[in-house]
Amino acid sequence: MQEITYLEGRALFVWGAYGITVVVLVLSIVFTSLRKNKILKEIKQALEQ
Amino acid sequence: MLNVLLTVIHRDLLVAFRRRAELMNPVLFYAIVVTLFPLGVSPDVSFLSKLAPGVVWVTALLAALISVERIFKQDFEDGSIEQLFLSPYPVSLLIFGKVVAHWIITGVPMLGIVPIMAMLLHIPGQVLPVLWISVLIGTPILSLVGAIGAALTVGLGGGGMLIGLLVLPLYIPVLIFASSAVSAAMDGQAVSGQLAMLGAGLILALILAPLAISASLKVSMD
Amino acid sequence: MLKAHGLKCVRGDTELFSNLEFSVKSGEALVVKGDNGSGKTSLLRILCGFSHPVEGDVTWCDESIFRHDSFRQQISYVGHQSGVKMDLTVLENLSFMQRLAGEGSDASKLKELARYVGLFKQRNVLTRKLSAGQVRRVALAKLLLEQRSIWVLDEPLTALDKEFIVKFELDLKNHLDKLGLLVVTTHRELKLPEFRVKQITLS
Amino acid sequence: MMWKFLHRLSSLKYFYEWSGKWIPWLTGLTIVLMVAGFYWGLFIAPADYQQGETYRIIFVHVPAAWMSMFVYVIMAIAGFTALIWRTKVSEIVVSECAVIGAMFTALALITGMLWGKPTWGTYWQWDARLTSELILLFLYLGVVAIHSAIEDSRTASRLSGILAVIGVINIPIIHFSVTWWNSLHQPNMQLVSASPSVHPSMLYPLLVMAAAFQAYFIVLLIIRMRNQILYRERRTNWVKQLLVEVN
Repeated sequence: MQEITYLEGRALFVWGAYGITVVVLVLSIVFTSLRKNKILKEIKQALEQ
Repeated sequence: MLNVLLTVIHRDLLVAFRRRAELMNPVLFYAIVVTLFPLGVSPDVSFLSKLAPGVVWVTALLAALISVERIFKQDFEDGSIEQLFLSPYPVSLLIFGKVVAHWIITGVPMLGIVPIMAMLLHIPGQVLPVLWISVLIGTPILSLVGAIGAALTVGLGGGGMLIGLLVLPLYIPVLIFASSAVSAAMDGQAVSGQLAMLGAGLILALILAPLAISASLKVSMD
Repeated sequence: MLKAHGLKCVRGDTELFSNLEFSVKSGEALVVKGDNGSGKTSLLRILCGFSHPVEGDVTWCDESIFRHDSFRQQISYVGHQSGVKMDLTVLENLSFMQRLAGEGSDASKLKELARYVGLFKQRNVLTRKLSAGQVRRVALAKLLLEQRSIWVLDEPLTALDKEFIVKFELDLKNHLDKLGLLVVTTHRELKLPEFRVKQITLS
Repeated sequence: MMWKFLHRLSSLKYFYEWSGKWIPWLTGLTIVLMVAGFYWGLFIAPADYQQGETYRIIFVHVPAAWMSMFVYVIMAIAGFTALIWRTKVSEIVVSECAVIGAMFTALALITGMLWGKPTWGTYWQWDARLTSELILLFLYLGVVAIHSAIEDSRTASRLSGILAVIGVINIPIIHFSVTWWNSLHQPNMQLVSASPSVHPSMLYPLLVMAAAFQAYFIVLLIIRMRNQILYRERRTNWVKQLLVEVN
């Protein structure tokens, strides 16, 4: 396990790159579904008026 | 067909000449930017002349960017753009006339001021012809492509930097080939390759730009 | 014959009008009534083919105007904005209109037209310096210059004085007599021969 | 048959329902591919003899770069159809692809910089590919800017359709001129290219990752489009009826 974390001192960059990718991909899905609820709430309010 | 083109060019130049103050803007802009660079960077001759082609062409790009919005803005506000669409002549031809008028106002003065810029930036004399040719071929592309950006944003009000963002990627090949043509000439190398690419760019712009502009105007007017 | 089928127009979120039907024959006038913001201008712009309706279609001789390229060349349109360049003189504006309409330059005709609209004295004055009514006259002069079969006018009478309105109504009548077609929006009453006028109101 | 299907698909309501069915399957596929790709790329694939471990970044950098161009082509095609046939669905595809494309391009740039630091010693290097990627980002931001500048989304998507079509013509030109310009200024530096003739053991994880990104793109596009459809059609009764069912 030690070998993976060290990766000849470049672990920071490799894990950094993968980390950022995962974060960006996951966040965009999360934001999109949050937006969906916001839209649904908005439409519902408009309906109630 | 040709004389309606000349009519549009004549009208636009007439409108521009009526506002004499604005006519001087491009030339002033070139002069200001070119004098700022040596002050900002360093007056050392060899360094400056290496930088000079890029400075000249970045200035041309910026001058085109800020002046291109004017092509359609006023016509859009006073409703004369609609009259262009109602004329029996193809719209792209009339729009081409307007772009030529814009080029005459911004591009041609640059041709005039090129020797002064070259002097200020220590560009050697024998390179001047290449600089002239590159300006002659390059600036029409800037006007044509810039007009596409103007047509896209004319309906939006705050055109401003949006045109810059839209048009920047399209200006980059022009910047690359034009400034490298001049720097190649300064090193005594052959420049025909770069100028040929610029010429190809010009032909491409001449054919595609009017179509893109009339399409964008139709959508902006919707 | 200009016909509209089920026209619907939406601006932003508000629906201006929907399934609007009408038909206008040559020699007839369509007067569009409706208060401000009811979509009168949008309707006129759709008829000129400048903008597309959300639903429905407009046909000229049973062919959709959006595919019928030469349709637009038969229209003279005077909208809210005058369509006239403020930095040019009256004569320069008229000569540009003349060349744009493809009739070649004929200075005497322009002078005569300027006199007809009562701007002969001001013919070499910058349009910027004229009053709103005078600018309107320059814009309306285009109708007589181009002699096109379809006139689409958006509030043509604004800022015009009584005396010119009477003369202008006469021109409209002649246009209808020559089997021209007229679509106009107006707040003031237009004295036109009753049997030729159709009226629609946009709510 | 194909044409009829495409035509039916152009109606928002039908597209909304049709795409709804696909989302669970596609999400599952994306997750599987992502996990497989990550694991394969990070742990199983051998380190590159020249660059050592940093080489693993290409399993993320290259697919993101491929996607940034692929999404632009999709956007241009949708833009073209929006212009010619005015189909509503293709207009929505244009606006959503712009955001997703910008995301992929930014991702490719960031991972490119992270790859550059150990290899070149600096985060940013005016390398031909990175520069073209940066200009592509500006192209995307142009489309996104048009969409945020105009409220009426129909005109916005048609304008960005034109911009997308112009952009597609421009991408090869940019690529050529930047590569030519790059070779002009750095003829001597031995360029370690991000994907040399790739050894199979490295090619397969790369393909798996590319497929994972592809599936991800489709899922994200569908979800974003459904949001946009709900927003645009909020006045129609099929949306109101849908809402009644939801809560």
